[in-house]
Amino acid sequence: MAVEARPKLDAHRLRADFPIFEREVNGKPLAYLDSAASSQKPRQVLDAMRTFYETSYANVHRGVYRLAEDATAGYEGARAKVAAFVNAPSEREVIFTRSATEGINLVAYAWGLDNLGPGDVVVVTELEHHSNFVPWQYVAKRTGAEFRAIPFDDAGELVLDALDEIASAGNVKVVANNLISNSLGTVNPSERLAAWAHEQGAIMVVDAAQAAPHRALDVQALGADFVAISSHKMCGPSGVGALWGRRELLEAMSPFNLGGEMIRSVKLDRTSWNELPYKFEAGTPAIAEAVGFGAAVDYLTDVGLDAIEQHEHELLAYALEQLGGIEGVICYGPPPERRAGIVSFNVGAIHPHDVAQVLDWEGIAIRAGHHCTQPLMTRLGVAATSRASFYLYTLPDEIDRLVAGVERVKKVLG
Amino acid sequence: MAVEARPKLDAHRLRADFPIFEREVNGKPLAYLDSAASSQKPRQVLDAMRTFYETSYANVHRGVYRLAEDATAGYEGARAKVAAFVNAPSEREVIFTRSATEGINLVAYAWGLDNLGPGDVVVVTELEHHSNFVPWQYVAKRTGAEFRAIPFDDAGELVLDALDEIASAGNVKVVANNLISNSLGTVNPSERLAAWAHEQGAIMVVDAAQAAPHRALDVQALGADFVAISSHKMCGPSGVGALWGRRELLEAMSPFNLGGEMIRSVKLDRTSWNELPYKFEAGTPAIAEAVGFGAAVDYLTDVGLDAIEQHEHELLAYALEQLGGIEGVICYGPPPERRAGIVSFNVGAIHPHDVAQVLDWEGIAIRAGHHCTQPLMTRLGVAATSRASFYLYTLPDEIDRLVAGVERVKKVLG
Amino acid sequence: MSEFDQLYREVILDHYKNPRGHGTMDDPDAGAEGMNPLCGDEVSIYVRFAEDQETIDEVKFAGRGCAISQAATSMLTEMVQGKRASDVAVLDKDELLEEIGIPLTPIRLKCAMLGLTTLKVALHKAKGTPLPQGIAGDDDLELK
Amino acid sequence: MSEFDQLYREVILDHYKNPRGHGTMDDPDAGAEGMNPLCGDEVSIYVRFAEDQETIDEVKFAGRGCAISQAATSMLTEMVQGKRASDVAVLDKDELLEEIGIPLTPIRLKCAMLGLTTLKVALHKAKGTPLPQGIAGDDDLELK
Ligand SMILES: Cc1ncc(COP(=O)(O)O)c(C=O)c1O
Ligand SMILES: Cc1ncc(COP(=O)(O)O)c(C=O)c1O
Repeated sequence: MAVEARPKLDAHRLRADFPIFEREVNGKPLAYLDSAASSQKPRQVLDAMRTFYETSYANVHRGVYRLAEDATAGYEGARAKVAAFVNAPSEREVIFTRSATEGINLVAYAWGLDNLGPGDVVVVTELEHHSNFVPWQYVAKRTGAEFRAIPFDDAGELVLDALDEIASAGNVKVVANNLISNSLGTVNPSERLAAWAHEQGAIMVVDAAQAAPHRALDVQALGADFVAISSHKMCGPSGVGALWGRRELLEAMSPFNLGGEMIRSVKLDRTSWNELPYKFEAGTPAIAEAVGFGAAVDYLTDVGLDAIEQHEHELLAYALEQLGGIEGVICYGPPPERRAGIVSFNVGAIHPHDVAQVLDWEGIAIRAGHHCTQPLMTRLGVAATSRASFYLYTLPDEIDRLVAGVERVKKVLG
Repeated sequence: MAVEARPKLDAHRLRADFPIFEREVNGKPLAYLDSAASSQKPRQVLDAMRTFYETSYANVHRGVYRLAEDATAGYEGARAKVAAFVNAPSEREVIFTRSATEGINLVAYAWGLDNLGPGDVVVVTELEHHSNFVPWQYVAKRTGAEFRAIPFDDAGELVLDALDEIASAGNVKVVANNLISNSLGTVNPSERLAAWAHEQGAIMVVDAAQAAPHRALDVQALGADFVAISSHKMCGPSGVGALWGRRELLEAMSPFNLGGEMIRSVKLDRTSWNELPYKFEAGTPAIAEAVGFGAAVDYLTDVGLDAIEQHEHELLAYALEQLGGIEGVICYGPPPERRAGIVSFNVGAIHPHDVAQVLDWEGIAIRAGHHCTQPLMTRLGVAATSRASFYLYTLPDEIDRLVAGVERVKKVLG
Repeated sequence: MSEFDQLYREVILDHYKNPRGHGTMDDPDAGAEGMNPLCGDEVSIYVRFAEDQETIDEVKFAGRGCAISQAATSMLTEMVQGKRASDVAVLDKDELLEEIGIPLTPIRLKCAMLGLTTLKVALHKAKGTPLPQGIAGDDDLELK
Repeated sequence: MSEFDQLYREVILDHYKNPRGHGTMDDPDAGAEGMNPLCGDEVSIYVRFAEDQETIDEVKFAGRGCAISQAATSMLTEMVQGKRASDVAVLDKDELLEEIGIPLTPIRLKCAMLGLTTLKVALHKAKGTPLPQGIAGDDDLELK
């Protein structure tokens, strides 16, 4: 009996879906190695939005007329798709946001302001993106709670031994962690942290912005209380993201933004909130963007999340091997087995800006900077790194070009 | 010497820019009379976004590579367009938000939480949209400030005599008002309220969501401190809006959402904010949507705001005359001279849902409900109204169809 | 009759114009107020149980609404009379929809369901049973 | 030399590899720290005035940065030496750009301007004059 092989992803074929790759940069084909910052968009997603605007656009939820019904069906259909994509128990628990950042802020404000105070401890990690770090730092400051960060080791992996000491600092009320680090690619033990958080009586907030695009995500298996994701990193449009939250928590929470749509009744002296998820969607939402997000989720599901993960894993292993072989290049982060398709590196003492600049001459787009993870950079002892990141449209050939580009960087600036 | 006639707007010609009008509803041409809820989008805007996604998409601000420079130029170029559109003194004072609603929430949270307390008075009006009502009610409640509403008279116009009594209730700290009422079309004396607010030492927050699409807006002439607008109501995409604020206030305020982009430096124990406007734009913004917003502003400027205002004024006067002539129809709101292109009405005791439903059979899209203005409805003594609203693509013929439709409503349900 | 006029077919208009069970009730055994946040319509429901404190003896409703919501609530009052409270509290909405017998879009569905949802809230409150998911109840957060 | 290599032309690389004015200063008459929020680069600027407390006698800088920012700051230290503090505090950025002499995209412009902006903050702080618009200064809100 033959074992069925995991269906492989054909990146060459998928690239044809992405109009951006018809563009050249400096006379060279575009090698887009910055998908961790944002992904490119397939025609399928762009078409879905365009068609929606051209045939079904109206404001949602309140209109009785046909066009409004169509628009509402498009918007709510997208919610159902996103809910299924993350395996949410109910669509009502999926809130459309602008971004993963806004999803986390929603929790920090609406849950945090009412539930934190002196004696409480808010726990993040040293490898969080600023978006899952600063909101907690801020709300801790506003409420008088302690703010603590779980450290990571030289391989870029969290040191869970630190948990006991942190728990001794007070009542742990929130634990916030990104499932995958956008700087190092580390796949974090968020599931274990969720279990620990619950032992402490804390809520667990998972930033899955960097995970959702690249591997199957199951919010129930994760055991988290809130999970934030972002459309623009997963082949969808900018301007929309989603927050999943446990129903009991969402129902007990104050709202975040206030305004139209999120109310049930408004009087001069008394206002009550709408049911979930509308309670958290004040004002006109990102309607067409949600529809595009739904189309992106369809696209990723069609390609297959497991195939995407496998493809990126191969690229990552190859990139680590190739870049690691260049003299003077140092790569940060864990071994390929516990890592997503992201490589942060430095080329000797050459500043990442200069690395990225020279690579751009070759049509290679990588990111240079702190990647919105300054505490992580501080811990690494650098101001910035160069970062190459991969997606379903990335080709091994582009890694070869990256390697050749780094050699040129050394020639120009070494 | 001939006086030059105001250039008239050719709605028939402009309609050709809007693909949605190729659609039929129930076998009838679409008469879209719900632009106050959201406007339709011209090809020019849809094309601008599509081209951006296909040739210039990347995350903004931090990338050194060419594509990121292009994306940043597109995004910041849109900011410059919006700034010029509202006559902001500086682009740095223009913050991209999701919507007008979010812009107001930004002020309510970031300014309100730090600057309001017991003894202070927050003043709104009874004809505000929930989006400029509930955030203030909420922040007043959180901070212990008084919450007061300026009443309006039977013509739907604010009663400014009430100001003295309101001022006697404490220290007036915020005055919030929509420049144009989305329910009644009332053009409010926001300029006078701004002057009064400043006499009291209060800030003036103007919700211009319903004004910006329909007439020239000058935030400096208005004398306000904050002005919120929304792209989706002005031919632009959903998912993006803008808040203009005075530099000194914005600089002195706490941030709202926290995360990437809005920081200057993040350390475990100390975080500082980025310069304006980035301090208020946490996370990945609505990039392509901002570009589309910029294209919408170009489109409106090309058509001419004065021509739009004039066109809608003619439609309004005609609609009031025609609807007012139907037995049993009651129209709410001020006379045409002090009013934008919005008509709220009721047909005897027939529920607006039923009115809108029957009109939909005729391909006519109007809104039925409380229009996110429940306090206003309470004052009118109704739960809901039917509302027809006009835009640059509205034809007089559509008003004739509306009138014939209302006659049919009476036949079916009278 | 066009496919549209179906929506307002004779029986709907009859219930709309002559609603059964319209009115209020003093000292009801169960009661609740409901609101459709989309249009601001409000409905109050009053229930009287039979002596067994379980059989629904009478349902009355007051409030304003569109033809669909008024007719649906009117039909509902007839439909549940003599039924057991615990059955009605979990009544499948399709049963009411069948009675109404016209195709409804999701938004008009909210109109049609306002009475039923409010009745369920009233019964759950009276019996002390938890509200099923998707019913906001009337005990949301209040500002003051 | 390709159009790209221009960016790293000889004089830039020379200033980058052998920065003038690199180092720190004890008891400077003016000083400030600057940061480029886009990449986390930091620079510290130190200024010594001549006896008239107005003429810039010496400028030193420390910190990390890319070739463009290091070279630009190095050039700046030479450029402003002997100039009046009040003139440098309002120096048009184009003067420095001319000195640098290479085309810069908006993002690299931020790199090139980091030293100048920080120097201006130092001078304004020393003289007690308000920061011009568009300079965030180093006195933003702090959490703790
Ligand atoms: C007067 C007024 N204010 C605020 C809003 C809310 O704006 P947005 O749709 O951008 O949330 C609207 C429209 O919905 C409005 O008409
Ligand atoms: C791990 C992680 N968290 C949060 C964010 C922020 O998400 P968004 O871009 O949706 O604001 C990002 C990306 O920028 C990220 O990589």
